[in-house]
Amino acid sequence: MSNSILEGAAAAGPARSAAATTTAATTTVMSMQQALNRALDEVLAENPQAVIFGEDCGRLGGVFRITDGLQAKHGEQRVFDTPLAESGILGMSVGLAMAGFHPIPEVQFDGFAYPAINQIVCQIARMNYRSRGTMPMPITLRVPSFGGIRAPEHHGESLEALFAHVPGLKVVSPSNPHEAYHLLKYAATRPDPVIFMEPKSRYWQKGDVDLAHCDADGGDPTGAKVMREGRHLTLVAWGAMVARCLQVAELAAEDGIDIEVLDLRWLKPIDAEALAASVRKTRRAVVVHEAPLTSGLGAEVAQLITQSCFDTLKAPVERVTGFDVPYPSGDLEDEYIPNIDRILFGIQRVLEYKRG
Amino acid sequence: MSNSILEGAAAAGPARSAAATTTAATTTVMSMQQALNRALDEVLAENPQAVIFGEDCGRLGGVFRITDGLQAKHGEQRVFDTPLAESGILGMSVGLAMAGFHPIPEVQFDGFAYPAINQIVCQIARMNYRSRGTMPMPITLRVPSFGGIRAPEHHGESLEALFAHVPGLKVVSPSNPHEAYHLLKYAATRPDPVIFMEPKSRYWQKGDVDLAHCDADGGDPTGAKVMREGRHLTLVAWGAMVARCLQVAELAAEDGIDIEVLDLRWLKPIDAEALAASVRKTRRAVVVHEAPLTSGLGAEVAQLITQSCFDTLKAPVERVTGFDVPYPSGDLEDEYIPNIDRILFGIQRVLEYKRG
Amino acid sequence: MDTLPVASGAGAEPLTPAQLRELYSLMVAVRHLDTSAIAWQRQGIIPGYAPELGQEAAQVGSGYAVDTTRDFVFPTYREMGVARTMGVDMVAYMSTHKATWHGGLYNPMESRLAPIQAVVAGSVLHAVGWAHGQTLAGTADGKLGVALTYFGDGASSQGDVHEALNFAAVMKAPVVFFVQNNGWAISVPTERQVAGGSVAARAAGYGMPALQIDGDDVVAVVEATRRAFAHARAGNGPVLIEAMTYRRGPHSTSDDPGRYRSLDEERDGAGADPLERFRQRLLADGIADEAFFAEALAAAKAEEEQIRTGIQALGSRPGTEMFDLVFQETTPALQAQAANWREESEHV
Amino acid sequence: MDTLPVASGAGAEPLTPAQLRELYSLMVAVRHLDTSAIAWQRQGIIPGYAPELGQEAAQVGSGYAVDTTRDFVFPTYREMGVARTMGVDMVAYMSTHKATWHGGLYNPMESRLAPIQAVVAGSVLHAVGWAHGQTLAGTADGKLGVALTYFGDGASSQGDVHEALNFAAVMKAPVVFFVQNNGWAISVPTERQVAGGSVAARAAGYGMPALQIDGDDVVAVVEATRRAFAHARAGNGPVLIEAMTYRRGPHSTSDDPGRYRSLDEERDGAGADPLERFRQRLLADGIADEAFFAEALAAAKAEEEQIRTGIQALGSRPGTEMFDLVFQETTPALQAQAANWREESEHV
Ligand SMILES: Cc1ncc(C[n+]2csc(CCOP(=O)(O)OP(=O)(O)O)c2C)c(N)n1
Ligand SMILES: Cc1ncc(C[n+]2csc(CCOP(=O)(O)OP(=O)(O)O)c2C)c(N)n1
Ligand SMILES: [Mg+2]
Ligand SMILES: [Mg+2]
Repeated sequence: MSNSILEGAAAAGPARSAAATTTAATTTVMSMQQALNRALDEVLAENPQAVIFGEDCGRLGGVFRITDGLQAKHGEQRVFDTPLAESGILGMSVGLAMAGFHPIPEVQFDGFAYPAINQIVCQIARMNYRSRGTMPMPITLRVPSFGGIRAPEHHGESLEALFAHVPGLKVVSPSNPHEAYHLLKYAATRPDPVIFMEPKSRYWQKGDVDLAHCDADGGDPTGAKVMREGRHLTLVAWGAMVARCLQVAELAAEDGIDIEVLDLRWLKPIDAEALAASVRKTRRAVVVHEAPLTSGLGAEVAQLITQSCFDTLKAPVERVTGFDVPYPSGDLEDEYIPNIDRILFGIQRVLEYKRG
Repeated sequence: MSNSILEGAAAAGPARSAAATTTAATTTVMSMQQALNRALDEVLAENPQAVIFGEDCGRLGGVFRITDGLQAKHGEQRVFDTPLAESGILGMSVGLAMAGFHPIPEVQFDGFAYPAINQIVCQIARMNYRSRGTMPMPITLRVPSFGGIRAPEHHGESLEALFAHVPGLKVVSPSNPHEAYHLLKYAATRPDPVIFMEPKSRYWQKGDVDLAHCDADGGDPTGAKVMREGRHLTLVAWGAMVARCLQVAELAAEDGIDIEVLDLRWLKPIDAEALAASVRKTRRAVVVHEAPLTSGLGAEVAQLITQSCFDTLKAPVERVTGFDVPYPSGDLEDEYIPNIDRILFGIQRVLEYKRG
Repeated sequence: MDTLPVASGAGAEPLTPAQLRELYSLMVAVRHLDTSAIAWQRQGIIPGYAPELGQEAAQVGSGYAVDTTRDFVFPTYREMGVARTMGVDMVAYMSTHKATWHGGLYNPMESRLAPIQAVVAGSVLHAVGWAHGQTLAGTADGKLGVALTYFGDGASSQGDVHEALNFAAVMKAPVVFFVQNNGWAISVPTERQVAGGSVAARAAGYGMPALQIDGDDVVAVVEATRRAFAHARAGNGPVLIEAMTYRRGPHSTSDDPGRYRSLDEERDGAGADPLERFRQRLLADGIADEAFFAEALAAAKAEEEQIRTGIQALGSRPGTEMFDLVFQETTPALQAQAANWREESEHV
Repeated sequence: MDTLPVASGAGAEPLTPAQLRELYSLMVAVRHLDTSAIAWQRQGIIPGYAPELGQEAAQVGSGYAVDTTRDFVFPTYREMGVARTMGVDMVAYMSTHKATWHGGLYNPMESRLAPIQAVVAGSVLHAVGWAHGQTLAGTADGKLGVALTYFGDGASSQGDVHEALNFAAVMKAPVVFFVQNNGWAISVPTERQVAGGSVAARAAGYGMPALQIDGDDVVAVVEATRRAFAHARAGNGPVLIEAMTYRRGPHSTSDDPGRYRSLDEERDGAGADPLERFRQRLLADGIADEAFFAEALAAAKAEEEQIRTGIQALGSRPGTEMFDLVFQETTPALQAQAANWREESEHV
């Protein structure tokens, strides 16, 4: 996973150029922001029906610059600003989809998806069903998500449990630039609505991106992905927590504990088989997420693991998550988001579990 | 549990009269609609700051008649109709709470809570925290909930997993008239926001109501409640599914299977101790809910049980729930809502589970 | 309240006698089907229904202006008359009231009628998005497809309506917002719902032309809607029409209007029956005679019978559709649930 | 756009020279604190800030009309000038920009200023509810407490604003909707945000009086707000004021306006500096002199220093508050989480 060889090339690299430039050397270093930007650029180039819109997406390029330069390149018809109203943005997406477009709306921050929940749950998620498959909703909703950037209130929410519970939605979250590039390109070409949750604390982290294919098998990036193999315990995570879990695994390795890190990637549908395969081997699991504990997606993951691995499990699946409290301000963020220590404590509880 | 003795009295009974009429004979037969109506009547009489409002709550008495007669009795200042806008209703509740009132808003149907989610999640649930405890939000939101009445689209939703995930909310659902009366009176006198989910398919079912106290111990109705004791397996349910689980338990008893039925009542906070106590005894559990499976509250319940009873459990906790599909129309409702057969299959899977 | 520039209303020739008779036939067909549906409900043929009694002129008149080769219509749950006027398969339409399928069994893309919408104000924004799509797609002949979206006086209180009006006006989207102000939102009268008293009056605040019209005069409705369509079609942006009418029946078959309005109030509020008004006018103008009216009614009855037969013949939908129609690309989890469901229901 | 009946504006005597000087002092204090906060951010004292440069007249002028013994104010994230004018503890207020506590550390009930609100249009409905509460509670002297709610041109697009305007007007609630139209919502200019071009123009559609005023003229702002308060206080219902101003700075310290507007555009759009305008007027009218201005600036500087010292002294909040402040009545589950957190953070 050495980035250094290509680092120089990437600095002057083609992060904002169009899709057609795939060369023999398909691996490059990008930040997640660059990878997402490039994916959108290519989607616009490849699909004339794709349109991007939202608050400040156009001229400004989005508050996180994910749509940077896209309006200038593809025109104001393809990439445009809307008035400041999230229900309006998502409601409009339904109509655009009916008119044959592939809308790629943005909600500026996770916490501002709530005003659009009615349109997302009652309309976008159900229209294919309601219309008996005659009105597909190929809508890719980008939501800068999760915490970790010391942001103002409502700028650090984790809505995956809510979205994953809604029939008719698919939900995905990338953990690094490589995943971001591929998962966004994949999501934005699907005929069904996909909520694309971008871990905003990782936007500026760089990493290798192999533009040619996402997974080793070259197939569609549809399931979970083992980011680190291990024998003693499976850490399940998504979004920004994957990198943290990889750090934890490194630390644990120093103590001779060999941890497998599974990037769930798709939060709906969840790859139950990957969970089973990993935990059948490791016999222990900890699931980590930023969202509050109660009724979080960790419960679903834990229950799926317990269902498939009940006989092999050495200890109940442990959850290390945010607390059942409003997302806090400033320094308290470090207490709220699962930190390395808390994840290690969770691992310890599982490893030390004794049947009584 | 014989209703027949008091049936006559109840027909001419005091279901809509004020609170002060408690007599020596404190048990009466009421429908859940009557019990809720009476609870609200008493709350209005006992707390001059309580106000009830929503769409068609006033003159009409609500589409389910839960507020029937309350405007005529307590006046248009205490019970009033609002314009047709759920975000408006909940947003207004925040201001009324700040002004010292105890708002008891109604959302006409579960599916129409979605337009108010922004106000519920970002404002009502957080205001006590945001204001450092200086602006409590004693708001009791009544939501006619769940399916089972062959209603039009959006009239049969189960939002408990969403609400339970939101820090700052409490969530409760009654399963029969007795619980309805007491839980509503309790909820509507709390200083914190409570989402009160009324199982609309049970509104017209009658049952004994002991007006004097809710639980045998005479304490506050704060935790879960064993509705039927049993030794072989614990069925966990809430709302309308409790009655169905009791039916199932009767059927299972014919086969010599002795089932304990636990009415969870509070969906947030969940009574983890009651779950543990029951399953420590029965060593097997099935959780039943109407909401879709994935990321439903059943996952949380199952995981809480697994955490506390990992060593005693004979089989993984089973979930019998709605499917991950939009709530269907007409006859398909019977396929979607956990029916007796599906619950029995779930029980069978648990009972027949063999460690392998 | 007529703030629509007259110039832009050009091209709308007066209705021909044949067209006027057609409008009458449509209104009779709708009236007959509507009142029959209430009877169906009483007879247990359908579990529920939301009648549009008294709104036939507003619905038939507005639906009549639609060009189904290029426009798209976004109804609520009460636009049976619009569907009928547009030529939608009425068994497929009425199936929603049989509780066969939420949204109806008709093909919305082919019918140019979006699925029946149960969320108040739910589809108003969809119309704006669809209309903006027409602008983005462009037009060879300078004539845009127009989105026609319906909502009620009650729905006008929803935030989504405001967002839709603003989006449409900012983007100059070809939308006609057609408000049927029928005086009631279930039990709440317009005066306690619509501050200021008029939905049409809101349009000016968005720089949007508006027409407040007699919604019980079918000719006035056709003419207003045509003017609005011409305006939007030419790329001049959205128009709002507020058709003043009256919900003569209950909100739905499970409503009891006696709890919130008296029969006297109903009679005063409703005014003259739009169907009878139109009949008198056709008679007075010598455009139709009793024979024609009798024929129209007979046709309406025959039609109703056919639809009823179709509705009665409708079985339940197969349970597999619950799973198969959720996505275009299904998921392993959903397939597993479907398999599980199949297994458990076959056991039984 | 002045649709507020003149009669109802009675009782607002002209501002006295002392009051005019007080207004100036407030504006200088606000300007100085505001520009200092940007410096604080650059120096790492606070992580971020949303400047109100150019909106001092609108904020000080409107806040000046508040009677903190009976009114209640609902700010956004940009009403520092209102808070200062109302006499809120400014260390407690600015603490939100230190990321000490979302909403600020001041006591909103005692300050009569709702917590700082980060959801655009989030608290507009709260104002309506609070105001309706005043109507319900009644008043002994015929004078109602008034809710003053702030929002921007961008926020005006949100559905909640429409619902609030309609609710307030239907219920005749004593609310003053104070819109600061500062030309921008982050990168989107008013002309692509507010269809029709004016938020004040929306009010007529609700039968609500409105004033569109020069928001950079502090005297005009005070007078308009007082008129609106008098109207609402007397039970005549809500009023909307649109104060035309300009966001001279970036949206926040992390914004880069160079990406969406040129310096020339900024200069043209902003017009004359409201503080300088007021200074010239006071000079011309002989109400204040250079000595007074120098004194006011010195006081502002001293004040800013004190606030900065207070902000720098602010530590982090203890983690237990995360758990203790969620509910009035805590829950076993939350207590268990708190215990777990305490244990794990003490281990470290
Ligand atoms: C968002 C939402 N809230 C509440 C309801 C319940 N409901 C159904 S129809 C109705 C009244 C609608 O009144 P109006 O818009 O005037 O239409 P009308 O029924 O008069 O045709 C209400 C409150 C709903 N369907 N959707
Ligand atoms: C519901 C919601 N959506 C988006 C945002 C992100 N956001 C913060 S401020 C802002 C622009 C607000 O513009 P305006 O209302 O004009 O107020 P101003 O910033 O000019 O004072 C946006 C889009 C938000 N805070 N809340
Ligand atoms: Mg109506
Ligand atoms: Mg602005």
